[in-house]
This record gives sequence, C-alpha cells and structure tokens, in this order.
Amino acid sequence: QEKTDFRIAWSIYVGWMPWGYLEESGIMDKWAEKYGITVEIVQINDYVESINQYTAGAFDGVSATNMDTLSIPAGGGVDTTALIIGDYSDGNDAVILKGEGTLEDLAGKPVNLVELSVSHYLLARALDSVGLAERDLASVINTSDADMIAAYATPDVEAVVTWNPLVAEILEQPGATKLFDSSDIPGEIIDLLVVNTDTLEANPDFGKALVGAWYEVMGLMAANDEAALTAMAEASGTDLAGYKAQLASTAMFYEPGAAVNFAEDEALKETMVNVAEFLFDKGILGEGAPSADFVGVQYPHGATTGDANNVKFRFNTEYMLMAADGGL
Amino acid sequence: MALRWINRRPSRPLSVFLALIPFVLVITAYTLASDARRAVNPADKLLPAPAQIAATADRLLTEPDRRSGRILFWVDTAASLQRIAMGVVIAAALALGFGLLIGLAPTAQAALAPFVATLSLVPPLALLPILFIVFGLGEVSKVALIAIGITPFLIRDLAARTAELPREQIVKAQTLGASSFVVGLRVALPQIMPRLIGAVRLALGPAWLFLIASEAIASENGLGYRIFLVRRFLAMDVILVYVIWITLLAFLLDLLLRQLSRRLYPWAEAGL
Amino acid sequence: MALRWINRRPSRPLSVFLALIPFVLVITAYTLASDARRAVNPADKLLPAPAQIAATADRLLTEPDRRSGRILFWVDTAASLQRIAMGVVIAAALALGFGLLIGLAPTAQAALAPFVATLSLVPPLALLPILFIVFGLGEVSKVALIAIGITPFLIRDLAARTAELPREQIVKAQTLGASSFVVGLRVALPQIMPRLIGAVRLALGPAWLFLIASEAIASENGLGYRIFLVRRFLAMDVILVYVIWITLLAFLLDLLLRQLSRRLYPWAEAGL
Amino acid sequence: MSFVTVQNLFQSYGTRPILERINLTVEEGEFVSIVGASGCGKSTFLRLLLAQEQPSRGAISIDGAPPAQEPDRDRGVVFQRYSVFPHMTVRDNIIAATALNRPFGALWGAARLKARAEALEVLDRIGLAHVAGQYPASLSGGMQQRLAIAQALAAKPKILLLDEPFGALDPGTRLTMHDFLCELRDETNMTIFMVTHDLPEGFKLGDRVLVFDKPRWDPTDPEAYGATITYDFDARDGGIPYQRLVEETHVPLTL
Amino acid sequence: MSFVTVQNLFQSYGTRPILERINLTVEEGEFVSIVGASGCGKSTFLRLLLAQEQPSRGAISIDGAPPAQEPDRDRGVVFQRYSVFPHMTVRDNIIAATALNRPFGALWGAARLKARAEALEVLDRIGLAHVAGQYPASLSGGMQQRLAIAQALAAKPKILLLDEPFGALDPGTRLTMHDFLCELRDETNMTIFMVTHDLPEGFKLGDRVLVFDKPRWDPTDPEAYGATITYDFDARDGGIPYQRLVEETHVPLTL
Ligand SMILES: Nc1ncnc2c1ncn2[C@@H]1O[C@H](COP(=O)(O)OP(=O)(O)OP(=O)(O)O)[C@@H](O)[C@H]1O
Ligand SMILES: Nc1ncnc2c1ncn2[C@@H]1O[C@H](COP(=O)(O)OP(=O)(O)OP(=O)(O)O)[C@@H](O)[C@H]1O
Ligand SMILES: [Mg+2]
Ligand SMILES: [Mg+2]
Repeated sequence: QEKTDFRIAWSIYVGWMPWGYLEESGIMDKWAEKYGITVEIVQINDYVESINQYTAGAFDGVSATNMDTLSIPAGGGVDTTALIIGDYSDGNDAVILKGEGTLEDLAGKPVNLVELSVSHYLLARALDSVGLAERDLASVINTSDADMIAAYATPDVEAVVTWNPLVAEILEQPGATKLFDSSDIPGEIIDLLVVNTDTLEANPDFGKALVGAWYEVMGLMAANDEAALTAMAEASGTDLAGYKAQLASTAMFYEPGAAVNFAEDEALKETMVNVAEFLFDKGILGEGAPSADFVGVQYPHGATTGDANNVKFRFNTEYMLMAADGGL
Repeated sequence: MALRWINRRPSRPLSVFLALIPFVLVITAYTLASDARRAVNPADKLLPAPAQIAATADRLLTEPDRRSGRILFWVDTAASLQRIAMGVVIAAALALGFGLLIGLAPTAQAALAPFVATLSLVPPLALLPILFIVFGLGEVSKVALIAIGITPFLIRDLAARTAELPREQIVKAQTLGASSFVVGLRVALPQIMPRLIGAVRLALGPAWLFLIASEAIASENGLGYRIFLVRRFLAMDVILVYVIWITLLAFLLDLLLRQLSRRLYPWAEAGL
Repeated sequence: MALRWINRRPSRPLSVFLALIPFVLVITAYTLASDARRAVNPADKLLPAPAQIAATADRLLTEPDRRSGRILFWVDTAASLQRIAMGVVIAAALALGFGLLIGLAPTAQAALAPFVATLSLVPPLALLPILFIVFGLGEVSKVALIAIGITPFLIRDLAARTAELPREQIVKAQTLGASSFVVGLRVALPQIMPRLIGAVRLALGPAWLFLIASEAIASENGLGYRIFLVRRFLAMDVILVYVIWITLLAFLLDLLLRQLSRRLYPWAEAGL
Repeated sequence: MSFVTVQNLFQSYGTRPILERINLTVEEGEFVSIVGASGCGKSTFLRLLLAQEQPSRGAISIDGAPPAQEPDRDRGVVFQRYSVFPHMTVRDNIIAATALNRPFGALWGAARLKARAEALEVLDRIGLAHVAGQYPASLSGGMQQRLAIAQALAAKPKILLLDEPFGALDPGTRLTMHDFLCELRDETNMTIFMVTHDLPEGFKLGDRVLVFDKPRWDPTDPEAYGATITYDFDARDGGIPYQRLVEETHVPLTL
Repeated sequence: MSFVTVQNLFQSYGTRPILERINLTVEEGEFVSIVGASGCGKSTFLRLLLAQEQPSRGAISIDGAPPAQEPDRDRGVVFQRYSVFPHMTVRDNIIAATALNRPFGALWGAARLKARAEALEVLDRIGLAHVAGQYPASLSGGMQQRLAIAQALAAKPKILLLDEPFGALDPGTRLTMHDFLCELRDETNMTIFMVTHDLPEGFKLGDRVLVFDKPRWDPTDPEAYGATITYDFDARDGGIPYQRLVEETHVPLTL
C-alpha cells in the first residue's frame, strides 16, 4: 500500500554509523523531500530488538546482517529485500583466546559469545576450518555483548567470540590472542539495510530516497570527510582514530557498483546456503522448518536458492544500479 | 431499594464466574489480535495462535534436544529453580541473622541499620561487572545477584518485625533468666519465622527479576536464558510458554510457602 | 554484672560513630582492592581509584557534551526521573481506583482479585518484546513497563488496606447516609492515601529496576541507558558515578515521599 | 402500634444458631439496656437492628416502615472504637453527619457555611469547641466517644444504637459520659438501645434492661442453641429493678 | 531489715518528672495493691521495681541485694497482655520458666523429662492440664492470665509484679481469677505488687493499698510535677480500710 511516512531502525555498529549521520546531518531529510516523503531514522540500543521490531511491523526497514535477516524476518514470513549492501566484515568479528594457542586448543574449553549471532556462525566456520565441531568444546556460554569485556576479565572465561569495538578493546588486554577473524571468511558476514518487500514495491520512492542518501554519505566517507567521520566516531563512542581503525577491518562498499558486483557474485549463493544450513542446524530457521532449504533466497536476475515457492529474502540491486548510473 | 454495591455480596457460583471473566477477556483479546495479525502474514511470529502455543508447549515438554538428548524445558526449569532456591535461602539466612541482631540489640541497630537502608537503595543490576569479578561468571554470580538483590529488603523487614515484638515478652523472658542469646533464639527467632516466610513470599517477585536478568547476561541454561535466546528469532510461542510456566512456578512457590507457614506455625494463624 | 546486650543502649555520639563504621569499611575495602588491581595493571578499568571516580564525576557533572552541547548527566537524570515519575503516577492512579474498588465492593473483589494476583506473578521483563510492539519504542513503552511492573503490587496492597479499614467506620458512614461512592470518596480514599505513599515507597525499588532494564533496550538517554552504553567499554568510573547518583536519587525520592506523607496526613502519624 | 417491633427473630452463622425466638416491642423514647454473657449475641442483635445483617428468620420494623435492607440515616450507631473518622478534624466529623448524605459527600457554598456554624454550636454544647480543629487521635478516649455520640445524633436518627460505648473508658470518665448521655436524652427523647457489660450502668441509664441468655442448654454441645431474651427488667424507678421473668433459664434439655 | 526498700525514688522522662520522692518498705509476704489515676506513673513504678528502667535518683533494694541493673529471676512479672509466649504450647510456657535460664534456652535428657512432669503437675493444679498441648491463642483471656501467673511463679521469684493483670477480663472471670490468686498466695506466701484500676479489687486482694497521685499541682502546667504515694491504706482486716494519710493531696502551689 502506498504511503508517504516511513521509519527505519538502526543500531550502533561500525558499518551502520552512516545512518546516524544521515539523520543528524539532514541529508536523509533532503533526499526524502526530493521524493515527497518523510523518513525517520531511529537508533535502537539493542540490535536484536531492532530486528524484532521490524519483523513485527513497527518499522519499514532495519540495519541487519545477512544471517539475522534470514532467520528473523525471512524465517518469520516477512518478505524482506536487501536494499543496500553496505559492507562485509573483514576482521571486525574475531575468535579470541586468553593466552597463547591456536584454534585446535579450543577443544575442551568453554567459549563465551552471543549465541545464535554472527559470532556463533564465525565460531562454527572457524572450528570447521580445523576439523572441529561445536560438540568438541566444553560448552558455549551465551554472554550479552554489553558484558563481554567484563566477562573476559573474569578468570572463568577462556575464549570469546565477539565483534568490534569489543574486539579492539579485548585485544588490548595483555595476553589476548586472536585465533580467527572474519577476514578469514571474507564476504560471509554481510551488513545490509533491509526493507519490507511489499512496502518497497508499493513505494519505489522510499527505496530511491534511502539509496540516494546513503551513497551521498558514502561519497563523503570515501573522500575522507573529517566532519562526517568525526561525527560517526563520536556517535559510536570512540574518536576519529579509533573509528578509522574499525573501518580498516570493514570492507565498505563506497561505490554502488562494487556492491552490485558483490551481489551478483556466485559466492553469495554459497554463503547464503552455508548460513541457512547453520541456522537450520541450530533449529532457528522458522517454526517447523523441515530442512535448510525451507526459506527461499532470491538473487539478482531471478536465481534462487532454497525453496523457490517460499522466497522471503531478496537481494535487489535495482536501486543500487540506479545510484551507480546516477539515476537518482 | 437496591442495595449499595459495597453491601452486595455475590453468591459462591457467581464469584467463580466473575473471577473467570477477566481471564476470558484477555484470552479472547489475544486470540483476536493474533488472528488479525496472521490474516496479514500467516507466518507471523509475534502473536502466535493459541493452538500453536499449545503445540509448542507439547514439543518443549516432551521432545528431547537434538544435541544433548535431554528435554531442555526441564533442564532450564531445574537450573533456574536451583539458582532461585539458593539465592533465596542465602538471603533468608543472612536476613534472619542480621534482622534479629538489628531488631534486638540497640547497638547493632545503631551500627547497621543506616548501612542496610543505603544498600537497599543501590541498584544491583548496575553493579554487575563488579559482581562478575568477585563471584566469577558461573552459578555463583547468579545466586549472588539474587541474594544481593533481596537481602537488604529482607533484613529491613525482619528487623522491623523483631523490633515490633511486644516489649512485654522480652522482659518476661528476662525475668525467667534468659540471656540475650536465649531471648534471640527462643523468643524472637521462632516468632519471626512465619514473618520470614511472608517476607520471602514478597521478595520472590524481585528474585525472579534478578534471576531472569542474570541468566540473560551469561548462562548456558535456565528459564531466563531461554527467553532471551529465543528472542533472537522472535519465537514468541516459546517465550509465551516459558512466561506462563514462570507464572505458574511463581504461583506454586507462593502456595508452597503459604502452606509451609500454616503447617509449621499454627499459632501464628490462630492469633489472627 | 555486665548488662545483657539487648539492654545496652549506645549514647547518641556513639551511635553516629557506629553508623559510620560499615561505610568506612566498605570504602576502605574498595580502595585496597582498587590499589591491588592497579598495582598489577595500572590501566585497570574495573575498580578505578576513588580519586579517579571523583575526577570523572566532576567531568560528567560540568562538561557539556561536544555533540549536543548539553551536559549529558543532567539530560539523563531529567529523562529518567520523568519516566519514573510518569510510570509511578500512572501506576498509583490505577492502583488507587482498582484498590478501592476491590477493597470495598465484594463483587469487584470476586471479579478482579484473582486476576490481579495472577498478573502480579507474570515477569514483565519477559514480555518486553510485546510491550514494545503495543506501546512503540518511544517514551510510552518505558513508562508502560514501569507502570505494568508495579501496578499489580500496588493494587493488591491498597485493596488489602482498604479491606482492613475498620468495618465500624464504613457502617457509621452508611448510617450518616453515605452512598457507596461517598464511602469510597470521603471515608476510604483519604484514609488509604498515606498508605498509597507508603506502598509507592516500597515499589520505587522495582520501579528503578524496570527503568534501567527498559532504558537499556531502546533509548537515547537516561541513567540506565548511559550505564548500559558504557558497560560495553567497562568504564566503571562512569558506572560508579551513576550508581552513586541513582542511590542518592532513590534516597531523596524516599525522603520526599515520607515528608509529603507527614505533611499531608498528620492524623495518620498521630495515631501511631 | 409500638415504635420498634421485633418479631420472632432468629439468626445463625452457618449452622450455628446465635439468636432464637426474639420478640420485642419498644415505645418511642425508651432507653433499652442490653446485658448478657460475652459472645451471647448482643452485638449480633444490634447489627440486626442496624440492618447491617439480615436475620435468618423474623423481621424488625421501625416506626412502621418495612424492614431495612442496609444501614441508613434512620439508625444512628456508636461502637466501642472506630466510631469517628480519624482523617477528619473534630469539626468535620460533625459536619460529616450532614455532608456524607450529599451526592459527593461534601457541602458547598451557603450550605457549607451553615453546617460549619451548626457544627460549632454542637461542639460548644458538648464541650469540644476548643479542639474543633484537632484530629480525633489527639483526643482522650472519653472525648472521642462524646464526639461519636454527637455525630450520630447530628444525623437525627430514629433510633440510636450503642455497643459498649464506654467499654474502653476508665471509671471516672465513664461517670462523666453517663451524665452527658442523660443530658442528651433529656434534650432529644431519643429511642436508644445500649449494649453494656456493666450491669449497674445498664440499670442506671436504661428504662428497661434486657438480659440475653441461652434458655436451652445441651451439656454435650454448648453451641447447639442460640440465646434469647431471658429477663426484661423495668428499670425506670431510679434503677430499682422490677423483675419480670420472661422465660425459664438453664432448663436441662429433656431428650 | 525489711524485704523491699525504696529510698527517695525519682523518675523523669526527658525533662518531665513522672515520679517524685517515693519511699517505701515492704515486708516479705506482703501483698501491695497500687491504684491511681491513668497516666500517673503506676506502670513506671513497676518497671523500676522490675529493673527494666533505672531511676533518675534513689534506689530500690530487694532482700538486701544491691540495686539490679536489668530484669532477672528475682522478679516475676505478669502484664495485662502478651505475658505468655504465643509460639509455645501451654506446657512449654511453663517449662520455659526453667529452660530459658539455660545456656541455649532448652533442656535435654533427664532434666527435660523432669521439667515436663513438673509442668504437668503445675497445669493440673491450675486447671489447665486439659489444654497442655494447645497454643495460648486458643485459650480464653482468663486462662491465658492464669497461665502467665503460673509461669512467673514457676521461676520462684522473690517478688511478683502484676500490672493490671485482670484489666482485660470480664467481671465474672475476674472473680474466678481473684480466688485463683488468693489460693496461690496462701500456698507460696509470695511478696506481690499489683497495679489495678479497680479500687475494690485492690482492697480485696491487698494487705496494703498505695495511692499514687500528684501532691503538688501547678494549674498552668499540669505536667510540672510528678506523682508520689499520697495514701497508704492498711487493708488487712477483710478489706476494711485503715486510713493513714501520708501526704496532703492537691495542695495548690504557693509561688
Ligand atoms: N460474622 C460472623 N460469622 C460467624 N460467627 C460470628 C460472626 N459474628 C459473630 N459471630 C459469633 O457469634 C457469637 C455472638 O457474637 P456477638 O459479637 O454478637 O457477641 P456479644 O454478645 O456481642 O459478645 P461480646 O460481649 O464479647 O461483645 C460469637 O460466638 C461470635 O463468635
Ligand atoms: N518511655 C517513656 N518515655 C516517655 N514518657 C513515658 C514513657 N513511659 C511512660 N511515659 C509517660 O509517663 C507517664 C506515666 O506512664 P505510666 O505508664 O507509668 O502510667 P500508668 O499510671 O501506668 O497509667 P495507666 O493506668 O494508663 O496504665 C505517662 O504520661 C506516659 O505518657
Ligand atoms: Mg459485642
Ligand atoms: Mg499502666
């Protein structure tokens, strides 16, 4: 159904800081005005809550990873489109051991992480790479990201999997060893802006405004605009240097064309199949999902993986192409 | 002339019927809201249909977990009950000791009452990082959070009740030769035991809160853990089953304590 | 013969001295622990030195935020106090209405008491996702969590107090021609007002818990939000300043309510 | 026809009978004292007169009106305790006798000023004018009961019910209260029922003294029967009792 | 030397004097009734005898011992209420008189059996054997006070202090309790101090009746002076008072 007022939610993470800047700087309003709509950008502390709210219909779009999009909105029957591929994690997520050691040493140890999050996925991939599995660990202990640093400081904790800026903070502690990070599986942890497919179809202007505004800020970032970067740094609770360090482990798609190429790459299909299998294995791919193929994912040019009759997650490059062509 | 409504007493069957009304209303409202949402998106997760909640409950209560082979529902329940029981028992023991001391000994009252009053105002949730360092990240810290959360309240309540014991009884005990210790042990302690149970019943609400909060932060099992974990994929059917179960458990615990008090301290009831 | 310790009363100055002891002990223990940790790791963040806490407090209380130009400490305080005040006022108003109704009218008691008792056992934290959907993510949901969290307790307390009013007074009012409504308005309401204040004082502890929990999930400011935010960086100096401040605020609120009760309801004190 | 008529009244709680076969007629202006052992049902009888409870059988009628279903302004009452409102000042307690009868339980404008003036007059007459602005808790027990009686009378009831009104007072205050009550009675010629534990008090104040007791008695089950009026003394002649046996007392049960 | 000696006793709370210049000697076995207006300090005097409070001036000595600092087994006491332990059965309340004196407040083995047997004997004598296993709350007020007195006597105190022991009982029960107390007295020849509001009771039971009152009186400040013993009646001859004026009462203050 057509409408003119839209709300999207975002939470603090290095690759999503531009959303805060978009709202603050007025760039979003400018683009919304251009298309005769309004877009409210709301920051939410709790990442999972922001996706839940989107899934429940309180928002028209949300910043999320590919994995969480598949499990929560898509798995929950909300047809969702990845409108913008912002970046992929290239070291922002890491497996960290207290003391010296290698991945093999994780066997028999407890690992603290946010269960069922991308950290969990990273751990699974890391263990996989050395022929281990989760059952070889002593245990996986669900630990709130807010308390990860405090948890790491206790003697009980031997290894953690987490993301930036927590990774940077923990690695500063004496004796912390990074065993594995997302640069070892490049392109598998993807940060997106996803929107409701029906809303987007009924209101293409909504997509155009978002994409147009986003790539204006990408331009500023690519040009190393001090003011924009400093604002983002402060909003994420660090300083310019700290934020730049985090950006260094993030593969940002400053150019819409690069994001389109990434979406069209066959590797994306493989990643999504991996992710679906991981989610199915954890039993979180929707209620009564009979197999990992239960939810269908559609790629540019109509290719799908999973159940083609139950497509709930679509990678849509249309709008990013418009941005690349200067058509916005 | 119609009776004033303060004088109108419903009959026994009418009372039962009236008591059911609000429950039926809530369930109906939920069902309607759920139907409305599922008419839009049949896979809606937020307000699952009552039938689906029942199916989920059945699955949770009977199907063993694929990985561990155990039924997680009971594992969670056992873990949480153990934590809450330990936390409450520790808090009750501390409160009994300090409450008696503060209530009976003016010197202890002067030394401890202001401190306990201050402690009771500190928000324990905010001090979690320090708790982690002191008590580790395991069971101890969860039990400690519950105990720390409710002990100041229990101490204050029991101290007040001890101080309220009729002065006459304390004097009488002294004229029968009782030392301070014996007054505490034989006169005050047994008389505040029923009150301790009453105070624990009041404190169980906050105790559940602290349990859920601590399990949400670092845990491998427990009712609070599961609720916050499945929040990750908005499995409201699971959450609702757990919420209903927690409510039921809270009710049963309360009932148990009430019966216990009746059994153990018949003289306390008879006096009312 | 030395006096029994239950008969030994400390002098006024000794009382003050005794009251200070536990505070001094805790501060000393903290300082020692902090020194020990910083001897190992000078950059230790977990237990900052008291001097550093003071410096942080100074900074938080005086330096405006660079982005907004406002002093966040006061922004947070104002936001949180407003939320807690609104939540408590709404809860108190609901509790007053339902408490009076349940306490006075046997029919309302039959219809509502079991439902309220059940509600008071439901853990509101577990229902957060539903609350956010129903009330949105703005101020309303935070106020609602506080109100939902404490209203059942308040209703039960006030209903019990209303039912405890001497039957004689209710009868007397009727012989003076009072309708049910007038009995509620002129006899019961004024007499449970001081009790309402007392119950609110008890409920403030849980109210803070709910405030902190809700601010942690969706907020842009507030004391709980700030604590949650800096917890990620283990900025214990900031957390401790906020914890001390919350404790102080809780104390001041409690004092305020107590004084208010004294002022407004002198007859209630005189009777004790 | 007489002013108060009680016809064949029975009251039981659950299966336990408390009062049995009570018949009584009282003329307007009579002062009826009621005595009897503790727990025999004196207060229960007063509650029935008050229409706070409904009898299991029988009926009470006042001034020819049909039996009341609940307390109303026809019936004034003073209990041993809790008879005044602790949250109202002494003056407001008197005003309440008028105000509580209004839709919102309060008076406005001229009615209010009038009620205040009248209340002060009443307080003056009962010697409480100097504490008009104080709360009842700061008054002695005797002053509180005086206030309670004045409050009940201010509503101009048809009958006044007193349940051990002086039971909690010390002997000296009690005597002062007797004088106070006698004065008020002379003024108003009110019909009064007073329950008391103190026989001399009952005879001193009452025109009639009713004794409640169990006329039938089952030694194996003392609670099998209820109490009724076993004696009805005429106490008018300065308190010298004229005895009239109504029913034989403590007759052993013949099975 | 006399058994109880009270020498020039003063007591004030804050700056407010309650008792003044009290001198008294009591022989062993005497029964002293104490009467006086409400609030005049009778209970305060009893608390001083009990050593629950220390006097502002003066001293109390019993059987030649130095003044006590706190209550002990030399002083038995029965209050109007709360004198028995509600959480102990009737039997345990009697046993407590022995047990509470032990380090842990309990008896074991042979001592315990002996105490139980003795307690049952006591209960038999006071007519409470049939409720030995019940809690006090299920007893009538009279039975509770009987138990309280027996409990106090079971500790074999040198003096027994009674503060309006029958104040909460109804007249009938009161009379029974008088007989009970007289019997016990004949058996034990105990030295007893009893505060009462009921003058006839004081004269009936006591060998002496002390009246507490304020001998000096400042009309502008009724609380300026404390009370003392204004009359000391000899009440031995079957209760016919032999009056002995100790101090002039209500003398207007000469400034
Ligand atoms: N609402 C009630 N339900 C059941 N039993 C009751 C109720 N009210 C009174 N009783 C019982 O009825 C009996 C008579 O009670 P009532 O209060 O009328 O006695 P009373 O003569 O006024 O005694 P007292 O002199 O002690 O005031 C008592 O045994 C009491 O326990
Ligand atoms: N601990 C105390 N602190 C201050 N004042 C007290 C204290 N105890 C008693 N009083 C006051 O001392 C006076 C005497 O009290 P006390 O209890 O001895 O009187 P009483 O003669 O026993 O009266 P009653 O007959 O009412 O029992 C009273 O005015 C009382 O208010
Ligand atoms: Mg009665
Ligand atoms: Mg006294």
